[in-house]
Amino acid sequence: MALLRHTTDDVIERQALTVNPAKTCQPIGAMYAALGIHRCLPHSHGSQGCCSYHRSTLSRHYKEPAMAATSSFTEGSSVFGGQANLLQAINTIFSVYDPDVIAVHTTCLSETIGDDIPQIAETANNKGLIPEGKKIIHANTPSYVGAHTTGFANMTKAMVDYFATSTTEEKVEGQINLIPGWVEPADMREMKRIVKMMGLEGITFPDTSDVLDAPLRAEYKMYPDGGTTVEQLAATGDSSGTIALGPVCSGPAAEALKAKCQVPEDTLPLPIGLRATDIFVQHLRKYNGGEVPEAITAERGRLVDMVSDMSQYFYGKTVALWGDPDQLVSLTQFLVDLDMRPKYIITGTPGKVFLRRIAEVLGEEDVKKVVVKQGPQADMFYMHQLIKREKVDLLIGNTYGKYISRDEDIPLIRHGFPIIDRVGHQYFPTCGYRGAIRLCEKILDAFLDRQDRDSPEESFELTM
Amino acid sequence: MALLRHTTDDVIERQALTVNPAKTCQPIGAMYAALGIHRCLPHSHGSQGCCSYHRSTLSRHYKEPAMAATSSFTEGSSVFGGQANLLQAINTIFSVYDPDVIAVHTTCLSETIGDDIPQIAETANNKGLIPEGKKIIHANTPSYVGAHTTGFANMTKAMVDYFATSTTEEKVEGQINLIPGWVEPADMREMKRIVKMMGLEGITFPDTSDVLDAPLRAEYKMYPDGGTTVEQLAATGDSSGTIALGPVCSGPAAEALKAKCQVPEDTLPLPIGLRATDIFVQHLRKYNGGEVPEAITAERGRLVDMVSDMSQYFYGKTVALWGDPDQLVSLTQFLVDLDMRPKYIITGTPGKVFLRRIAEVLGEEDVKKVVVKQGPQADMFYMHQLIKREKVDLLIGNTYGKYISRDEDIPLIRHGFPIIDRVGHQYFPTCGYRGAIRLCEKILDAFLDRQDRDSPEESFELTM
Amino acid sequence: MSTDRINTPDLKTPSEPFEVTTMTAEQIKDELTRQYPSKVKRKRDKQILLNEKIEEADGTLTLPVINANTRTSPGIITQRGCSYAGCKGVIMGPTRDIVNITHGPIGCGFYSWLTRRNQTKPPTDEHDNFMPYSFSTDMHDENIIFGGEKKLKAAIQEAYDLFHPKAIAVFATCPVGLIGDDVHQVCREMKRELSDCNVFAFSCEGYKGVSQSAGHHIANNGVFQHMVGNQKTEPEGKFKINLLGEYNIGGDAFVLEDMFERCGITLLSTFSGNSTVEQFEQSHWAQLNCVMCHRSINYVADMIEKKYGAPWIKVNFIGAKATAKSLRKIAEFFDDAELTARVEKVIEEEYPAVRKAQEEILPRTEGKRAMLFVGGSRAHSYQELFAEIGMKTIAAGYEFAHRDDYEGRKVLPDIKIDADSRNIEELSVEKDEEHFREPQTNADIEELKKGDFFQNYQGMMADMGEKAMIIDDVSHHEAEKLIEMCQPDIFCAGIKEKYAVQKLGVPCKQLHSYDYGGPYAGFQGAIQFYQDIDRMVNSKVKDMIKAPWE
Amino acid sequence: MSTDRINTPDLKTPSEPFEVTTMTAEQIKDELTRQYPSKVKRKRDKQILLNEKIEEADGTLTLPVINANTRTSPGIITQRGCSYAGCKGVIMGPTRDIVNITHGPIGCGFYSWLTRRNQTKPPTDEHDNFMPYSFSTDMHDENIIFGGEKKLKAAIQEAYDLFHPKAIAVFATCPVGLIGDDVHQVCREMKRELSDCNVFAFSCEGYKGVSQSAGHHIANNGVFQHMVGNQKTEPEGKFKINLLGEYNIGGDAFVLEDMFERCGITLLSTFSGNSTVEQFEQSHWAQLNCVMCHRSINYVADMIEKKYGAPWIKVNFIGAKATAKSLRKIAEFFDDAELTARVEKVIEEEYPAVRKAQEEILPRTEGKRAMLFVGGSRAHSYQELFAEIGMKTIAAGYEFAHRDDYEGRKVLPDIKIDADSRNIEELSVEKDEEHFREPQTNADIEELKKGDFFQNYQGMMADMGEKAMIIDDVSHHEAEKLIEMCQPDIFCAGIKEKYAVQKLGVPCKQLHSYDYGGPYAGFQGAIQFYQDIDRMVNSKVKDMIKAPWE
Repeated sequence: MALLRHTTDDVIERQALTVNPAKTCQPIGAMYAALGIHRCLPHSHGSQGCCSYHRSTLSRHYKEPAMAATSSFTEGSSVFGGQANLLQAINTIFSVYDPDVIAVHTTCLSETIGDDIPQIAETANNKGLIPEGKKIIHANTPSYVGAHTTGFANMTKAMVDYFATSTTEEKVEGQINLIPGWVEPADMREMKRIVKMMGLEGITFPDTSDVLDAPLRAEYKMYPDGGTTVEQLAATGDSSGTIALGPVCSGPAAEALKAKCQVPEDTLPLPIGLRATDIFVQHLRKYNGGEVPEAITAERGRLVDMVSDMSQYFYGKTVALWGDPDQLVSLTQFLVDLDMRPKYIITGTPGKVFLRRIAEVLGEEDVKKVVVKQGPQADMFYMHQLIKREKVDLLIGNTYGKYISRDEDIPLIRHGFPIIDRVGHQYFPTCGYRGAIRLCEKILDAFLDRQDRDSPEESFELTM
Repeated sequence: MALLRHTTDDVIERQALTVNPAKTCQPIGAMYAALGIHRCLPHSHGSQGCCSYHRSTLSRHYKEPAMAATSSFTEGSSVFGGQANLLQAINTIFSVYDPDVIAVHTTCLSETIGDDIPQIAETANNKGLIPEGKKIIHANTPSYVGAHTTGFANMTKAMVDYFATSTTEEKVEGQINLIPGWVEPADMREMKRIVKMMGLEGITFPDTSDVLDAPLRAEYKMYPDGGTTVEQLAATGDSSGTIALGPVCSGPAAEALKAKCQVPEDTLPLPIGLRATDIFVQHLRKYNGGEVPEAITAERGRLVDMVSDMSQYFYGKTVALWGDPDQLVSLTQFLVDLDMRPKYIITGTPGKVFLRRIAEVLGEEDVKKVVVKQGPQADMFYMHQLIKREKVDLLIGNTYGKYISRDEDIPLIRHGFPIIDRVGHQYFPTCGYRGAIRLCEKILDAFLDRQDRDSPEESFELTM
Repeated sequence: MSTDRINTPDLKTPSEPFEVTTMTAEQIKDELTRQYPSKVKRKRDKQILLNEKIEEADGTLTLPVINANTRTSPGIITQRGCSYAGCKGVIMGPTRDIVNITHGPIGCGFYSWLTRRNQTKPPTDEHDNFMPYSFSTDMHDENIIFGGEKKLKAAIQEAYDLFHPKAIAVFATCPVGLIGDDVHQVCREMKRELSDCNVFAFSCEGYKGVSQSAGHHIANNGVFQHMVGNQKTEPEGKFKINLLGEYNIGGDAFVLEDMFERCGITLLSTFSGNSTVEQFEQSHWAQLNCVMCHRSINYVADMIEKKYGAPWIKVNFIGAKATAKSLRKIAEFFDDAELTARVEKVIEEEYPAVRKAQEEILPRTEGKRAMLFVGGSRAHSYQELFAEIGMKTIAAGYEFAHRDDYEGRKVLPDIKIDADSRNIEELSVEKDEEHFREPQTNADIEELKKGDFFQNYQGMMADMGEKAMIIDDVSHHEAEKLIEMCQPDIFCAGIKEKYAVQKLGVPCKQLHSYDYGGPYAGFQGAIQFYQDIDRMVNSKVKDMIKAPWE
Repeated sequence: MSTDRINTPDLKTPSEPFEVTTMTAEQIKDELTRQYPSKVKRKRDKQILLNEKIEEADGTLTLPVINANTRTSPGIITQRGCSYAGCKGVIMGPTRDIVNITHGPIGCGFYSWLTRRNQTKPPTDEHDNFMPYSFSTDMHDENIIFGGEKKLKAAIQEAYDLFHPKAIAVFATCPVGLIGDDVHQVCREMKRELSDCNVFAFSCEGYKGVSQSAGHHIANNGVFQHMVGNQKTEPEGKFKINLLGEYNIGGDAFVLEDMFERCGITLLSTFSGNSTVEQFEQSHWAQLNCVMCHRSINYVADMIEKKYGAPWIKVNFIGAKATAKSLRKIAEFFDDAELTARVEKVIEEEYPAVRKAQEEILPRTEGKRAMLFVGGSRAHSYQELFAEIGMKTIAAGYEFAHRDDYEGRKVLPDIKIDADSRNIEELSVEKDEEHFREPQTNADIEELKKGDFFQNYQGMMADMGEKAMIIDDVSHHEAEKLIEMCQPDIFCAGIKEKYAVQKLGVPCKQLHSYDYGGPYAGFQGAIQFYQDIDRMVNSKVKDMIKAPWE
């Protein structure tokens, strides 16, 4: 039997149909980013369903409330435009939910209609619907452009556009901006820890740690303790530099900040794996006088130690991976460093730059042996077809990979978004050196579990 | 087929034969404890094989060098006693390996002979074999008494006996002693982190963090950066109090310190799981004015959150667990708190107190439904026989459980000593609230992986 | 009637009034809406009621009027989804052999991919099952600008070439309506072109109607138009029924299928749990339609009755007692001694285990208090299950129901359709002269018609306790306040509410997804539910929430 | 001899002198022992040699004398284990159908439990396999004080009652000898009592001898006394051999078993990889004994020859070339055309893959440098494998070998037994008049005897490069210094050394456990080894060790 019984190895060229996508749409990214502002309520300007779907997906992934409001478009709004809905929403939201910020993102509907959010916000302001000190920000996130990653990037950039302010000529020494990109709360916490260990004052935005991994304390905080405050967002304009992790999700905000407030920026790979974390730490050295504390070097050394000790189990193993470009590039680099062989690399997020970045990581020779694909037909159906043609040892991707995992009997390491059938990703980072140790542990567990399961009895191993 | 094909459900009463032990012998515990002193070389006073076996086992578990010297007894030494060997060893060790401390433990051989270590050390001193400022300490660890845990406890106590000094009437406020017991380096690091977060100055002994999880840095440090220094051990006598985690492994040292230096002590359960960690934090409050920082309460809340979110997957699941008493008591408590059902609880470490402690944790009613056994015939063979009679959903114990796991198709969570077929235990704590989250993650992974594997196709779940 | 029918007693049907420690029901109600802007407050005041039932002299109940199925105020954090979700996700989702192509940007297709737990069990490996797949045209800006019809056509062709399905359905998402893609025309063309594949479309753009309920209606119309009646020869079976409004969440349908089989009842089709195109196509041959979720599907029952003649009854297989009652009602319709005997035998076989479970669990659950805010029928039907283990429902409401679901079908003539729902098509159905059959039963059909045997749904409020709180389209704000003030032992809702509720220390049972558990239908399902609730309301986690230093 | 025999060329047999960047070999040697106390230094100076080979006029080599098999100085961190480890762990461990009871405190039984990777493959589910079990008397203080014989007896009885094995072996640990338990007497009694179970004991207390080598001897004596010869009828097979000193680490024996079978050679027994009691009992029927690990077992070969007549040859199945050579040597012994043809056919089938692997890997491994410090034969035999992929062994030594393992059997008459080894029993063996047979072969046996065909082992040093460093019983200190000074590309040792070596950035290959890999024997094993070494010496991890800021 097979769960995906209609998937065969007969690959036909498709132009129009996407089957089992390796991406989703912009607004959910904007919503996730907005949750990383302290006391911010994301607002979906469109039909109710969008907001419901995004909240559900975020809740399934984080096992946390994901609060957001919606303009609840009806047929009328879609004919006459959503201004009335948004004005009413603003009024209700400030009355009932009292956020510091409403972060409005659009949907395919309001974009097709052509609603002008800044103009509506202006109207709201003129009508006195925005209480003193409260803010409305927005990002245009048409679902028919880019992918969920784009929406995240757009809302992150909106934070700069609306808040960043350069107050002095001199930048604040030792203060840097950290744009972590679309990673888990635990990853953001880990990056902040590293910045702090490097002796730097970091302003991290967006920051979903302590928001989407909130404790259970028998009280419900609509706005948990975490998130970047409006004051911090304003102060980003005075930082000595910006470190943007992941060009797709964090690049636009860093560039906007450079253009708006002349904050120099470095857009780096997401610090997943040893080399990408090295690059991250190296760039932090630009701001702290070059010192790397022994504790960081020791963490790095523990990672190298583990890789060295267990290298035989990594060597030569083939991997199919899918997800978002920023993650995939760093993951691929790390797998290569582990002497593993990425074989199929798939992202639904469109953008040819991805192909170039992967080629850089793999090298001219090796990239030829790998199928790398982006865009609408770079979907999980296609990847599964490739696997049917030639198997791999490991899958790395989101929960939807579990169908392929079971059908093909290939272990799956859940990474990326969404992960809705396991917990742990919220709490334990995969970024940084410690995160890389966790990734190694997961990869090893996958392979060693298989070995324990499949080895003939006479070669069942006690020690590994 | 079956790996353990001779294990049947036909339990016969045994008096003499131990099959597949759930313990090992004292000296390895003494060796592990001694590695937790900075610049200390453990020394095995006995035959070469003991030392070789202990080092091998520790190295397999930690994937790290475990350095120790041996008196290399031959037939001659076993007739004439080991004094000459030990004297020569002391001379060679200080010349070649230059430790600050030699920590001598005995073996069944030297104990049967009756070698008097303090007297031999005295002789060495008189002969000028002990360089200025260097120390020899010892613990009697006859293999035929107690178990590996006993050896750990004895060597830990020796640290008090040899080093602890009370220099003033007044104890140092805010300085406490932390005796972590036989746990992983990562656990010791985690406990120290909690003590520090509570605003206390902790002297942790023994402390194998940064010793048995040392980084790979292309240099070999015979004595890595970690371990409790001799100065710190001396200072334990001036601390305001001692928190000893686990009565079996840490109790004797705490009592000795109380007797010798009048340091008040609390012997607590190992902080595995929520309640045991609560007790740990509660006792730390005695020394810091009662304050618990928000960050700790938040970590606790994250654990509760995870348990609450996933409780359906824990509920009612049965567990067989084996290992060391201190771990088993806290683990059992945690499993009960997760609404799981410990069913067989086995330790080779002798001592009837264990039965009472487990009964306290389970409650009068529930303990009747559980098989709890300690001592020589409380072995993994017996446990396996019980499982053959009535299956459980989960195994928690050391690597040797993998044979049962495969034969009975029951998932195994590796916990305890030794774990020689997976990595991760060195790096990620299971103590403290964060450690409990890791335990939960592992338990859930085990159950959810099974569900994904075994569910009929029509009820294969995307979301869990 | 068999005289030895097994008794299905109420273990406890609590009807005590709504009670909280320090506040009156009225005070609580006021508190819920205090913070709203006045316009919103006015609206919500018509949607939040205390269940004040007035029994008239003739024994009929007069219930407060609830303002259900109206649009949610913008800015309110609501449980509701959209028309697309109701059409593609709820109604069309559970049918395994249709390739469902979402025409729009990728999101809608992605989010509705496998998230509803409609289980399906193809009889063999060779049978189609497209449910684990997500198909989309993944519209990009150029499709929005230049129109998406060409891409849709190509996508249908590609789906056909890849899978050769029996049917392909197309779902229009928000921008599709706006840019004017004629999805129906495209489908007609492709149906013609492909010849051996039924192709049809749904104009279920997310902005249609006020909730997913609009989508249910659109979907059911489509099912009725494009599939029902296509099978021209009568299937086997002495007692043939359809089950309407059962979506096989967590395997509920499997339990019911088994139960019907053991009773000797032929289930021609389920709309749409574990369903197939073939089932829909033959469904008009049923003698009786049994409606589970009144909200999502009652119009299909009406249309079938009008066109083909089979009458419909309301059934409920949530709750052991309700299950027994519903089975007996079906037997009563057919009025066949053998059938009645078999139904009683099944009840007799199943009920002892139910009672045993109730008796074991009741001491731990009795008197505990539940709140249910979900769906268009579950918030009502699950109250029975709670009652069976002695639990009281102190507040309840639907997410996307209409007045009749609260107040009963007697209010149907009074319901005014507002602007937001007006554009949802009402099919005009006529009698099918060829296939129309008078009700096929031994029973005196006219006699049955006199009573409330057919088409009888009393609604939620009649069954609830005095002054229990009834809230339509509950908002997050209201739910949070309600929990804080009333401290229920369990709160039933969906994934969006779950973790917020649990942050308050109250377990939240998802009644959309069953928290990935179930089945909860029928007798075995009832036992499963008792156990799950027992686990939740008695979990040790409650005792761990407060740190000892707090 | 077949003329079309496949050629097995040396791809590269490096014999360049030991070389390091800045220091001479002599300087390095001095550096190793500089820190030792003078007495220790004096001793070590006789155990650390530069391989200065003097070729005499007659072509024979004169080698430096090494002071092997002497006790390790107390306090030295050594690789060595004990007699128990050698007896129970190494020799007796791999036999699956003996219940091996460790008589002593729990530790020894625990540590020797499954840690050596001796694989075993019972032919059916019904066959005994006790290898995954650890049996111990778990002696406690009262047993030490009052004696443990009673407990041992009870333990044997319990083992018998539980498992009904063919044989039970008892291993004495350190305190047993001291307290005077007569394990042999207990076993004799129990053997009598149980009647259908062979029960015997080993006085392998850990303090016996200077290393595990003593234990090998004790074990082999026991095997010879208690099992060899018990099978009184001759087994089938035209060309019957025993393989001595092969312990089936990582499945090596499986590869060899398969190879022999394909050659038409009957392997009567392996001492003791994948072995059984039955194999040992019939082993005296072999026509030829083939010795793999000379160190651990050459005396068994001697004893069998003396008692039963079969001669022995040294073989080596580590390395493809050595494997071919050893197979041909066996064929040469039997001198049978068909056998020779089959041997050549097997070589012909296997060698192309070997050569292909060599050619592929050699460019990546050529010129790289290895150090081997392990075992009593592996440090020698694995040099061949390294040479086959162009790698040089620049330093090597054994953990528990004797002089003959370094210098060759010609020094046997000169070896002095010191006090530490004197008490290891040398069995006095006599010709078994009933079963003794002259060598069973077509070959001219007298001719063969004239050359170095039989009993020929030249030792490690003859094969090593000039001035290569030879170190017996290397200490941790020396190993560390050596690595720091010479920066080899790979270091071969055991688990105790592995992680210290790797901390220095040099990969360490375990040659006891094969790092849980293998098999490495025979042709397929050679390929596996090439690949594993390629992986290790070319791993990317090397490039990651230094942080960019270091």
